[in-house]
Amino acid sequence: MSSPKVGFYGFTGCAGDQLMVLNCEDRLVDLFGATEILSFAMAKSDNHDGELDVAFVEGSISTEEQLEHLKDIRKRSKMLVAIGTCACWGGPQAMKLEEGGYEERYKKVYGNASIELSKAFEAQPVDAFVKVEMKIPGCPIDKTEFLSAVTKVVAGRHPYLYKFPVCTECKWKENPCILTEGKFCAGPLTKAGCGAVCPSHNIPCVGCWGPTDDLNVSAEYNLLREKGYDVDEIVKKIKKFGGAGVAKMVKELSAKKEAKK
Amino acid sequence: MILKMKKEDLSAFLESAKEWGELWGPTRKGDKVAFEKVDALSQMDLKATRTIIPPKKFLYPPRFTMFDFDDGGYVERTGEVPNRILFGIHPCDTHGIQTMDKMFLEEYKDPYYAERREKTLLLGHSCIPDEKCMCSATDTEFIAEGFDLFFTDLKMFYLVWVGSSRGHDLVQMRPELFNRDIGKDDIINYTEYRSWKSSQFTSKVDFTGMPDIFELGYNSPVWDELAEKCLSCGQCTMVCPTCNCYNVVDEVELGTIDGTRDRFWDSCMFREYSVVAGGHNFRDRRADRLKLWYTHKLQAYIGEFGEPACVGCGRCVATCPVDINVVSVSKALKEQEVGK
Amino acid sequence: MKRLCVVVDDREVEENPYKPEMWRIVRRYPLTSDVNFFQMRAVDVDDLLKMDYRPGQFIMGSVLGEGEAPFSISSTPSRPGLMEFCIRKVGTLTESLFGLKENQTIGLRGPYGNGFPIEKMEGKDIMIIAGGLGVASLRSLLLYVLDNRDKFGNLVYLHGARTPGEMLFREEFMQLKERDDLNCLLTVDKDDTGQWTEREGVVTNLFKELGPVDAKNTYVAVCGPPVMYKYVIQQLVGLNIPKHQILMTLERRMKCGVGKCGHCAIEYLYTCMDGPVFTYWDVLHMKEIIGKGVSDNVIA
Amino acid sequence: MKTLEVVPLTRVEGDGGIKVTLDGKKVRSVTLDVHEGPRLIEQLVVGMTPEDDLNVVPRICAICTLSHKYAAIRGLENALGIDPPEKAQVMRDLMMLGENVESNSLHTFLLALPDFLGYPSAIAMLDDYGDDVKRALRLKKFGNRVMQITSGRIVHGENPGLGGFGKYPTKNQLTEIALKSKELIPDAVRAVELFGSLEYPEYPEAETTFMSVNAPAKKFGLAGDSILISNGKETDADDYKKLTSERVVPHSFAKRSLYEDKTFAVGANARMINMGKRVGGRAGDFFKEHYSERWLRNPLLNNLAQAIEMLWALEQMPETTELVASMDDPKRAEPTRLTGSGTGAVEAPRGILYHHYDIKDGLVETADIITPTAQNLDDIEMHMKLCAERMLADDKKDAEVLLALEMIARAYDPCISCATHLVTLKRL
Ligand SMILES: Cc1cc2nc3c(=O)[nH]c(=O)nc-3n(C[C@H](O)[C@H](O)[C@H](O)COP(=O)(O)OP(=O)(O)OC[C@H]3O[C@@H](n4cnc5c(N)ncnc54)[C@H](O)[C@@H]3O)c2cc1C
Ligand code: SF4
Ligand code: SF4
Ligand code: SF4
Repeated sequence: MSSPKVGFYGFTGCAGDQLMVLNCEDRLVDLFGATEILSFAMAKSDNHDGELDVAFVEGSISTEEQLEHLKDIRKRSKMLVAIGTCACWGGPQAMKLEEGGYEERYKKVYGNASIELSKAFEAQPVDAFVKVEMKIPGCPIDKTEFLSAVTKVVAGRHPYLYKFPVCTECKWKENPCILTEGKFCAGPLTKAGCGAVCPSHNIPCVGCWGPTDDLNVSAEYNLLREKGYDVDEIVKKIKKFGGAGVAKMVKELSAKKEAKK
Repeated sequence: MILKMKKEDLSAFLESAKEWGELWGPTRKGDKVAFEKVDALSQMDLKATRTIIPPKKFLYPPRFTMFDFDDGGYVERTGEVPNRILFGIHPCDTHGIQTMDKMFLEEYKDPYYAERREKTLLLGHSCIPDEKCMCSATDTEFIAEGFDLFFTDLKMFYLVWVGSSRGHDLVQMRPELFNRDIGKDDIINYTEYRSWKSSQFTSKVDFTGMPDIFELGYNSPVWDELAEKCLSCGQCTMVCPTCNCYNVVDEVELGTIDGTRDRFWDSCMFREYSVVAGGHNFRDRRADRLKLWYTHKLQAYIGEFGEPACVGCGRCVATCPVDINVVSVSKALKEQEVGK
Repeated sequence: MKRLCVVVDDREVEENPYKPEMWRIVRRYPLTSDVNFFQMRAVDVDDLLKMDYRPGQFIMGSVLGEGEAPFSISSTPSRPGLMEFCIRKVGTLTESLFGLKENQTIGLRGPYGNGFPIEKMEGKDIMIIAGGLGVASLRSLLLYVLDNRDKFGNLVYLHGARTPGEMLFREEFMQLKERDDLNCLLTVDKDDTGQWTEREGVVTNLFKELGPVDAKNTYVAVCGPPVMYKYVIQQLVGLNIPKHQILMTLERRMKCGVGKCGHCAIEYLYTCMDGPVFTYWDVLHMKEIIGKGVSDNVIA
Repeated sequence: MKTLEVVPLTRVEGDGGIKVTLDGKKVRSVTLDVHEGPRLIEQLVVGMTPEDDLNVVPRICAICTLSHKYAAIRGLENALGIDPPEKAQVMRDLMMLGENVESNSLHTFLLALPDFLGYPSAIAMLDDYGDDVKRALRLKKFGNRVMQITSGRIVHGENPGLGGFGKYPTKNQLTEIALKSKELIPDAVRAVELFGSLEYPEYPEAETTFMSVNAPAKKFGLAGDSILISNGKETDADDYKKLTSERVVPHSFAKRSLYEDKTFAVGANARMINMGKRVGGRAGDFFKEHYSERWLRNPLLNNLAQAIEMLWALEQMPETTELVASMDDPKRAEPTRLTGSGTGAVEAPRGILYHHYDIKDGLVETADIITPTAQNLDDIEMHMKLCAERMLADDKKDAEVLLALEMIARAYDPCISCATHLVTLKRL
C-alpha cells in the first residue's frame, strides 16, 4: 500500500483538534509513518502544497483569506474531512449566525480601528463553502474516534462514527440520568463519541459534539419548558456548540410553532 | 433444596465465596445504585431496588471485541473473562437473564455470552418493591429457578434456595453456616412474607389483554403523540433487561487492514437501526420505532412465548426522561390518550 | 473449609457462529454498470463441504476492516464446488468488495435463512418471477429446478429489466430460451439498443402469454423491486394462486444473520431465521408491512 | 523595498506570520501578524449564565484550556461571592500543574528545540534525538493524564466548575499521579540540562519589564490575587487594566498591551525572575545554578525557565495529590449574590491570563479577557526588530535573520488562537 498524502489545516478555532492529533502520543509516530504528511503547520516547518489524498480541516471559516485557502485545499484534495465541532458545525463563534449583528459585535471588540488583514465575517462551518466528505465532530475530537476514522481512511476503508446520542454512551457508563433530576442536559441532542465524559463526572452534557443525526429538538424543548426553563435560555444553551446547525433547527422549530398558531 | 442461614453469617460466607471469583454487588452511585466490584458485604446496599443497568452488562458488555483479524482470517477473542459472583440479583433480573439465555444459548449459541454466563454465579436476594416495580403484573416477583443461590431475607434469618450444582458447591465451602432444620414457624414466616410482599405493590399496571389491545390500536394516533415526546435517546433499550440488540463494526490498525471486529449495544429507537440498501428505512418515523419496541415487549413476545418480554423491573419508568415506558404506553393505548 | 469443586472452564467446544471462513474470489466480472458477479471457492476444503445450502438462503460476507453484510446465494447446490453471488454496489461494504481483485479473499459464513420450501414445491408447477436484483436468489432456484427437472411440473420463468443492458445474466437466460422444458419469457421496459429481440413492457404484461395456469398446483416465487411486487401480487391473486403458495423474499438490515442482533425483526419474526422467504399469507399478518403497503418492504 | 515573510509561522498554536519590511539595510518594521480569524468570544458570552460562560471561554484556546477555565472560575467566583471549599482549591492547583507539565514539555522539546538543533520538526529529530522526543511524549502524556483525571478530559474538560468539581478523583488515580510524577523527574532534569547547555545568541537582547501573578504564602505558584512587576511594584489583579492598556493594530486580529507605554513580558521567565527564589527542591537548585542577569534581557531564556518550571511542577505533585486524598469530597459552594464584578488572574504556561466579569442578575453583562500572548506581542516585535537590525548590520543572510526571528517568536510560546485572542521581512 503506498502511503496516502495528507495535510492538516487549522482555521478559526482553538486549535484543540490539531492538538488532539498531537496528543495521540503513542500512535502519533505510527500516524506519521503510515501517511505522508505534506502539511501540518502546528507540528512541523517543512510544509508544502500539493495534491492530497485527504485534507483534515479544523476550525470554522471567518475571513476572506481563509476562504481562499480553503478553496485551494479543496481543489487539491480527493477527500476533505472536517475535524472538530467548529469545522463541522461552526462552533461557539458561529452561535449567532442566524441572528446577525456581527458588525456591532466586531466593533465592540475592535472599536473603529482598521485592521489591514483580510476582511472578517461571521464564522461558518466548512461545508457552508466547500464539499465535505466526512465530519469528525467533537470539541475537541476524541482520540479514539479520530484514530478509528483515520486508520480506516488510510486503509481505504470507510470509517464508522456513532450516529446515536450521548445518552447511549451515558448509559453504557451506567450514569444516572441528569435530565430526570430536572437539570438541563443536552445529551439527547448531541452526537455520541466522547464516551459521555461530562455526565460521567456528574455534569450535564453541554452538547460539544454538535447535533446528532436524528434529534428531536422539540421534545427536548418541551421537556425543558416543563422543568421550568424559559425559551430564551433553552435556545441559548442548545446552540452554544451546535453553532449554525442547531441554530437552524431551532429556527425551523419556532417557525413551525408559529405556523401552527 | 432450601436451607437456612443466620443473617450474621452472610458476610463470612461471601468472604469464602470470593475464592471462586470476583465479588460484585449493588453499591450506591449518588442516589442510584449500580453493580460494582466489592471486597465485602459492607460495601453493598441490599435495600436498594433496581440498579441503573441490569446485570446483562456482565453477560453481554456494552462494547467488546469479538474477533481479531488479519488477511489469514478471523480469530475469536474469548478467554479473557474473570470468574464473577453477582450477589444481590433480584427475581426480575433473574427472569431477565433467563430471557437472554433463551436468546443467546439456544439455536446458534453465542460463545461470548456463553462464556460469561458460564463464569458468572448468580446469587439472588429478595427485595421490597417500590412504586415503580411492577413484577407482580408480569408474574416475575418470585423466582424458582435460574439462580445458583437465592437468599430470602426473613428478618431473623435467611432462607437459601440452592438452584444449581454450582450453587451447592458454594454451600459446601462453608457447610457449617447452613442448616436444614426448618420448623413450623419458619414456614408460617415465609408464607406471611410472600403475602406481605405481594401486598406492597402500588403500581396499578395490568398487562392482561395487551396483545389484542395492540392489535386494535395499531393505527392509533396515540403512537404519534408518544413519538412527539420521544427523544430517541435510546436509554429505555439500554436499561431494559431483555433488550439484546447490537451492532458490529470493524476497527483497523494504522497502516494495515489487520484489526478487530467489535460489537456494541444498539437500539431500535435509532433511525439508523432499520435502514437498508438504497437508503430505504422501514421505520423512519419515530412512531414506528416506538411501536416496534412496545409491540415486541408486550404483544409479539406474549404471542410467541405466552409471557411478556417485560420482567417488571421498572427501569424504563425510572429512566425515560419523558415518561414513555411500559406503564404509560399500555395505559395510553387502553385509554386512547397520552397521559401528562 | 472445603475446597471448591466447580469446574470453571467446561465450555463445550462449539463452533463460533459469527466466525467467517476465508473464501477466495475465483472470478469477478461486471453484469451491469453497478452489479458484479462473484464466483468464490473456500480456501479450506472443509469449509466448502460444510457449505451445504438450499436456494433462497444467504450468507454473511465480510471484507477485512469494513464489516459484514448479507448476500443471497445465486448458485445452486446441485452444482457444488463454487458459490456465486451477484452484488450491487450501494454503499461502504459493497464498494470495498468491488475494490477486491480475483484471487483475493473475503470472509463468508452461513448459509442462513429458511430458503425456498423445496420439498413442498416438488411435484408442483413452478413459476419464477424476477425483476432487477431479485434474480440474485431466484437464479439459484431456477438452476436447481432445471438440474432436478423430473421432480417438478411445468416451469415458467418471467424476467423483467429496465433495459437490455441492465438485464442480469442476459446471455445465460437467452440460452435457456432454447430449452423446451421451460417457458422462459424476458422483457425490458425500454429497448435502448435497437437490438433487443424479446418482449418490451413491464413483467405483468407477460401474464397474458402464460395460457392456462393450474393455480392450486402452482408455487410462485417472486423477487424484484418494490413497484413490481404490488402489480405481480395482484395478478397472482387474480389467477387464484393460494396465498401460502406465493413466496416472496423480504429484505431487512442484518448484523448477525442468526437471530441475535435484532435488526431484522418484524414484530416477533426474524427475517434471518424465519425468512427471508415468506409466503404472501405470512406477510398479510405483518401489520408493519401491511400498514405501509407490501410494495415498500420487499427485496429490491 | 523588500519584504521577507514567514507565513504561516509554524510550530506555534494558531495561524500567524512574521513580516519584516526593509529599506536597504534599515529595518522599517517587524510585525507578528495574526491571521487567525476573529471570534469575538467576549461578545458571544454576553447574556449567558456564568455556567454557560464557563463552557464557552475555555474554547478560546485548547493549549491553555484549563488556565482559561480557572481564570474564568476565579473571576466569576469573585463576582458572585463564592468561597470554594479547600479541596477544590487544591484540585485546581493540581490541574494547573498538569497543564504546566503538558504545555512546557510540548513547547520546549517539540516546538522550540528543533530550531536550536537545526531540524525542521521534532519528527525529523527522531533519528538523532529519539530519546528526547520520547521523553517529551512521556512528559506530555503524563501532563495530559493529570489534566484528564482532574478536569475530566485532556482538552476542554468540564469537571472544574463554580464552587467545586463535579467529581473528585479516586484514591487510585491520585496514587497514579504521585508515582508517575516521581518516575518522570529524570526526564525533566534532562530538559533543564539540555536547555542549560544551549547557546543563546545575544542579538535580541534588550531590557524589558516582567510581570507575573504573585502566588500566595510566598510560594511559587500559578494563581493569585495580585501581580508582581519586575520593577518591584505590586498591583491588585482587579486593577489589571492599569497594567495592560489594550489597543488594536492594523496587522493583527489580536489586541496589544503596553505597560507605562513600554512593552513587557509574561511567561515562565517572568515567573522565575519574580518568584524564582521561592522555588525549592532540585528545581530550586537548578534555578540558582542557571539564573543570571541575562534572563532580564534575552527572551530565548524562556525555554530554560520553562524546563525548570516543569521540574518544579513534577516535584509538587506527590504532596498535592496527598493533600487531595486526605480531604472528604465537599459540596459545591453556592453564589452569595447574583450581581457583582470580579477578576481572575492565573498563570497560563505562557503567562498571565486575566478574565474579568461584570455579572448582573445572574447573567454576564461584560466579559474582558486578556491573554498572555496579547500581552507579549509588542515585546516580541520589539526584540525581533532589534535582532533583525543587529543581524543585518552584521551582514547576516536573510534566511538566518528569519530563523532567528522565528526562534524569538517561538520562545514566547505564543498561542495565537488564544491571542485572537507572527514574521515577513519587507525591504523598502
Ligand atoms: C437476505 C438478504 C439478501 C441480500 N442479497 C443481496 C444480494 O444478493 N446482492 C446484493 O447486492 N445485495 C443483497 N442484499 C442487500 C445487501 O445486504 C446490502 O446491499 C448491503 O448490506 C449494503 O452494504 P454496504 O455496506 O455496501 O452499504 P452501506 O454503506 O452500509 O449502506 C448502504 C445501504 O445499505 C444498508 N445496509 C447496511 N448494512 C445492511 C445490512 N446488513 N442489511 C441490509 N441493509 C444494510 C444501509 O443502511 C444503507 O442504506 C441482501 C440483503 C438481505 C437482507
Ligand atoms: S444524563 Fe444527559 S447524556 Fe446522560 S442519559 Fe441523561 S440526558 Fe442523556
Ligand atoms: S458529554 Fe457532551 S459536552 Fe461533554 S464532552 Fe461529551 S458531547 Fe461534549
Ligand atoms: S422512549 Fe424515552 S428512553 Fe426511550 S428513546 Fe424515547 S425518550 Fe428515550
